Amino acid sequence: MSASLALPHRARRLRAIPGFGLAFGIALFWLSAIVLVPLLALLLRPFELGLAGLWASLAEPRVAASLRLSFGAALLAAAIAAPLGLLLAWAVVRLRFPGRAVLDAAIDLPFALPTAVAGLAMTALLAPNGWVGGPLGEWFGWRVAFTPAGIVIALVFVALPFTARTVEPVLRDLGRESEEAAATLGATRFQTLRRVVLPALAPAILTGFGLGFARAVGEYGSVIFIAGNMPMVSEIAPLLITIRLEQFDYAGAAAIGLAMLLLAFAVLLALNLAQRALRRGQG
Amino acid sequence: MRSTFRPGRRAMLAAPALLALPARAQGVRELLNVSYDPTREFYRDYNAGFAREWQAQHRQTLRINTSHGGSGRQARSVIDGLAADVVTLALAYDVDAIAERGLIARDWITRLPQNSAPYTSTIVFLTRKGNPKGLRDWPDLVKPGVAIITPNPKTSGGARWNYLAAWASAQKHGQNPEEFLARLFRQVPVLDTGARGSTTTFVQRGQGDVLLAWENEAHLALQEFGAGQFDIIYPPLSILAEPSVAVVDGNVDRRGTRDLAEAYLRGLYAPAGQEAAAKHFYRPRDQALLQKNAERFPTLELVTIDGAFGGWAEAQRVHFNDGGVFDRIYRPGR
Amino acid sequence: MSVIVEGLVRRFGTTAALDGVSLAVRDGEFVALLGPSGSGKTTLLRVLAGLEPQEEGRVAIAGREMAGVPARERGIGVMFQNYALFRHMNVFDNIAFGLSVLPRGRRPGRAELTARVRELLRLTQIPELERRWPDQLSGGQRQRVALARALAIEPRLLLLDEPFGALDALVRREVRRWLRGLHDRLGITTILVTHDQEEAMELADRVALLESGRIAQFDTPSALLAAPATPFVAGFLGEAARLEGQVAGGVLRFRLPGLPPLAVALPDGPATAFLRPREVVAHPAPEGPLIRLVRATAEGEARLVVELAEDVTLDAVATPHGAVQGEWPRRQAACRLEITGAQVFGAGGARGMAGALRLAEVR
Amino acid sequence: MNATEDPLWFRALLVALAVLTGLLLLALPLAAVFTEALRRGGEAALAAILEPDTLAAIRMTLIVAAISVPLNTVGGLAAAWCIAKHDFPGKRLLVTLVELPFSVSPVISGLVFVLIFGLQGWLGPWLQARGIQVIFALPGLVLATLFVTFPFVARTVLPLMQDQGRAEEEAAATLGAGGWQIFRRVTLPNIRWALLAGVLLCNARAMGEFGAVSVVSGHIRGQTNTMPLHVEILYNEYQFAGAFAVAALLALLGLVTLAAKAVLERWSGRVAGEAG
Repeated sequence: MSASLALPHRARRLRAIPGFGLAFGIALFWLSAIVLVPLLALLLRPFELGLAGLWASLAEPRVAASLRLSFGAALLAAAIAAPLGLLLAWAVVRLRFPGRAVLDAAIDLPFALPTAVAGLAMTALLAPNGWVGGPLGEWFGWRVAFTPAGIVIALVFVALPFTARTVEPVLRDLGRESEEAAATLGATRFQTLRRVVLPALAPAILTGFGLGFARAVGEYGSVIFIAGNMPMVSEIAPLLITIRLEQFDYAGAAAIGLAMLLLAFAVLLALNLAQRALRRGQG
Repeated sequence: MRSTFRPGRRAMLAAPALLALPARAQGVRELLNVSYDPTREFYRDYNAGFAREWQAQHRQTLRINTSHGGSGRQARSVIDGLAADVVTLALAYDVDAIAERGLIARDWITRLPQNSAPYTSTIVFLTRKGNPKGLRDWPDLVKPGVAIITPNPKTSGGARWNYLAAWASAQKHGQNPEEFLARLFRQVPVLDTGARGSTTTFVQRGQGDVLLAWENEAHLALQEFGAGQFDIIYPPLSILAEPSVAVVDGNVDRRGTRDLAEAYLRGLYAPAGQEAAAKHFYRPRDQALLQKNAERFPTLELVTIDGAFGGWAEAQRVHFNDGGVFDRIYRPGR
Repeated sequence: MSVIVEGLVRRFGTTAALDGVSLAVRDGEFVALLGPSGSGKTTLLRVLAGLEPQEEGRVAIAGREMAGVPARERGIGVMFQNYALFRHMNVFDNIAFGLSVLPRGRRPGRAELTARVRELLRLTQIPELERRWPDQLSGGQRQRVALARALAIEPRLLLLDEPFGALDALVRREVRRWLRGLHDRLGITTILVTHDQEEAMELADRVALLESGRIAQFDTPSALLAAPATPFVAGFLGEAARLEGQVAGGVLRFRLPGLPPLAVALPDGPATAFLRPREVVAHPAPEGPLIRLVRATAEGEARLVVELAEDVTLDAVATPHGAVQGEWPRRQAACRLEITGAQVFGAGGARGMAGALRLAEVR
Repeated sequence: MNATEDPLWFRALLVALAVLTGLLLLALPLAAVFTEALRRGGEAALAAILEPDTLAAIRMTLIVAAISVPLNTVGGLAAAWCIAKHDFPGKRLLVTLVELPFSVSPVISGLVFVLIFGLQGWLGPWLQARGIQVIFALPGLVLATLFVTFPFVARTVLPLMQDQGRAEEEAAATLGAGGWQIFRRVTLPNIRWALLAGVLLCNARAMGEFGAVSVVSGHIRGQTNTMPLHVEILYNEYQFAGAFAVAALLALLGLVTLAAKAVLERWSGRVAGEAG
């Protein structure tokens, strides 16, 4: 496990900072043992079904519906969490008000709170007889728990720290000079925000959106209590994986897992490309 | 730097040691019973009695571990290597699934009396106090405005019994059973993954007008949440639910626990086991005991899975497998 | 300690940062690597330090081949561009670092280590800074700490990467003198990277001028100025202006009007001349190119910018003996230009010195 | 008024919105947990926590975290060190792979280990023949937790490491320091607060993971249950107060983590600020 592993062609290449071989060995071993080999199993298992079988297993309307729901809800949740995250980041970085430090710390709460606990709490709150669900139902006739809306709310909770925490450092870094420059050039405050601040933050917002989406799309613990789990309506893809597992359909379960992984990758890749285009447009 | 890390490292090593249980005494034998959700309370009672008796007879301390969860998930865990000595699951189908992988002898169902089901149950309605919607029989459930709570038959054994009971009733009333079930499931607002989840949704979250539940779950809900809030309604016809028990041959032979496992299951048929079952609202096989508790276990017409559906394998294939009737119910466009 | 570099190549992707560099530095010499940004001078320094791999060519330091020898084993003192002080260590610990990572057998004891660090603090004239943290230091102080740290390992070769970049002009001059004095005292072979020619000329025994990954010329400062080997060297040094012209019969005539012809020993054909401001003298005249800007210098002479044509200007000096003292030189006045000397390169790269044409030679 | 200052009403609106978001999305669920936990009084909550099965779950959670967090710290640091301080082919790929577990559903994270170590998987039969239990035992719980918490340390440390550049490490190398010496004496001190914050987050997630662990746990009462799984079990036993009591304990751990992280950040900020 030395540098030769990484560089088969140049056995003894000189490195500026020593210690690469050992560290790279550890990193590679750790990565392979914990991530790569397990995911390889996920990659290979579905093909036991054969390509046609794999396709049939994924083309089933319920699977398609659950994938649509999982990805749709996650995208929507990330889209809601992005402006909320921007708002929180802005408040924490730019505004001074009592309780700012508490709000700052609270942003990480969904990171630290176990997802099952979050799910239970959300359900307790949003159920038709809960603190929030009750008034919502009584006053507006809205039902949130056990509907896709409940899923989206749970996912917003999960995605929020990702969107807020990616924007925050960039905002902190941005400083006020460019805004001041814009002001001296005669821009109104709104023009400054729209044409100077927002574009500067856009890549970070996009990154946060992507991370929040990635985290939300696979979420299980906090969603399962509140989802309602109705086939074709509020059944998320991870639940379908468990359902398949319970029918002893390992390959089918892995197939959905693989599909989720690939779809998530495609979305993240698209975001990455969009971000690169965004940066290029600015550079 | 160095000085700040050291105590941390020590504390980290110390923490688990602090909580560690004392080393297990010698001569302790262990048994793992992998069961499904609603049996927790029952087996906690039964385990205590059985361990006492075993201790008295064999001078061995027993430590009986239990694992509870959805019946299907539990069967899957055993298939994947959970080292269960006995399984006590909701359906014969789940035990069959384990047997198919060679961990249990194929003829398991005949190895113990009465289809290897030492206690039975049935499916009943749990309604709000006073049964405000007037639900007496299965056809009442699909009246407009009735919200039904039942778990997902794909993930819950109990839900499959619910489903089949409804099917049998529709057949008896001369309705198209598939249409009846489609209507019924359209009135289900929440489809939990397990029987316990459904009970919580109905009782705790106040969802729905009626919960389709195991008889024992309904009684337990009354006991836990106050008898004044709910009524148990017995429909004229329901299904005989036979939760199956079996020794996991592959594991007991490896672990040397066959004697213990077999005694454990046989004990379920013994008076103590039957009484514990009755106490926890499972219908005992012992007819005398059943008569004695007639008030708790009213007589009703019960169809059997073998009689009405041609056995579990067939029922599973027709109704619950991917592409089966249950999936058709949720086809878009209906 | 001598440094020999031969045919060194280092590529980043497809661009070659070093494209066949050869250089021989003598023991105890102070050499400057001078060049515009991107010419490869820092890369060369990093290869010498062992921070970049050498892909082709060889490096030998004190006769020892350096290929495959990692930085930590080279015993070369490096002063980094922004000093790279360890921000979490105070000045003392920064300087002591090199000694404290020696193999156990050679590692000095606490008392000896303290003594050595104190000595270095004295040498670099910052004993009072011993307990300060890097971010409490001024640029000049940081530089001294960085130097003391590099000297702590008793290097046989000292590499300095733009060491004066972060200093203001006044401090710069002072620190430069001090550094050269220190070098003369310690006698450590020193290689300095800089883009500032004044710095290179003042500090170094010899200057290597780099142009896009190659050494254009390696010589003493005076030789570089007197005899630049290539048009690039001539253009880079001494703020020279570049002018195109034609040689015919030993006479160079410029393409632009207003400039007198020059005598040059080059064959006929196109040629490029590099004129330093000091070599162009403006005399008052009734007509001719106009003076656009006038700037007085501390040396008492007047520097001019003369407009030769639309958007083409040339730096020049004014004759102090104007026709009307006090009025000359002034903006918008016409002048006559005299050229006292120039570096001229012919079409093939042949170099010729040029001088003013004596009247007799004008045909 | 400053040129870049928004009008007061606008700032007040923003603050109100931010605080409202914080209250609704963040504080309310937390409040719900604690209210439910204390519904039957503090003593009932305490009794639920002191129950032997709960204690066993707490013990299991601590053991799993105590094993997986240090492992992920070492691995994460090694990866971050390679990425930030060295050049090698496939570096971008390594960065992506390190982040990969973030985008993998927890259920899948558990599933992959079942696919490998399960009796129907690649290694299951071989392991069982040798009496080695991986899933449905501690190793499985640790593996699933490792997978889920994999990116935390690397991701918290990496930006800072990249930001700090390599100059100090290169300087140390020219001064004769070896790889380990550079790492321990130059890199590590520079990132220690970020590292600690990463470790804390990693720990919080390790203790709170539900989905992945649920798949590989086997749910043996008193043996392979971690705290989040025990919450579910208690909940399913209609012991709502007990379930929320354990949940509150978990939430409390999370809050302590956050507080510690906030203090760390403030502290490191002050240290840097003082020096500068």
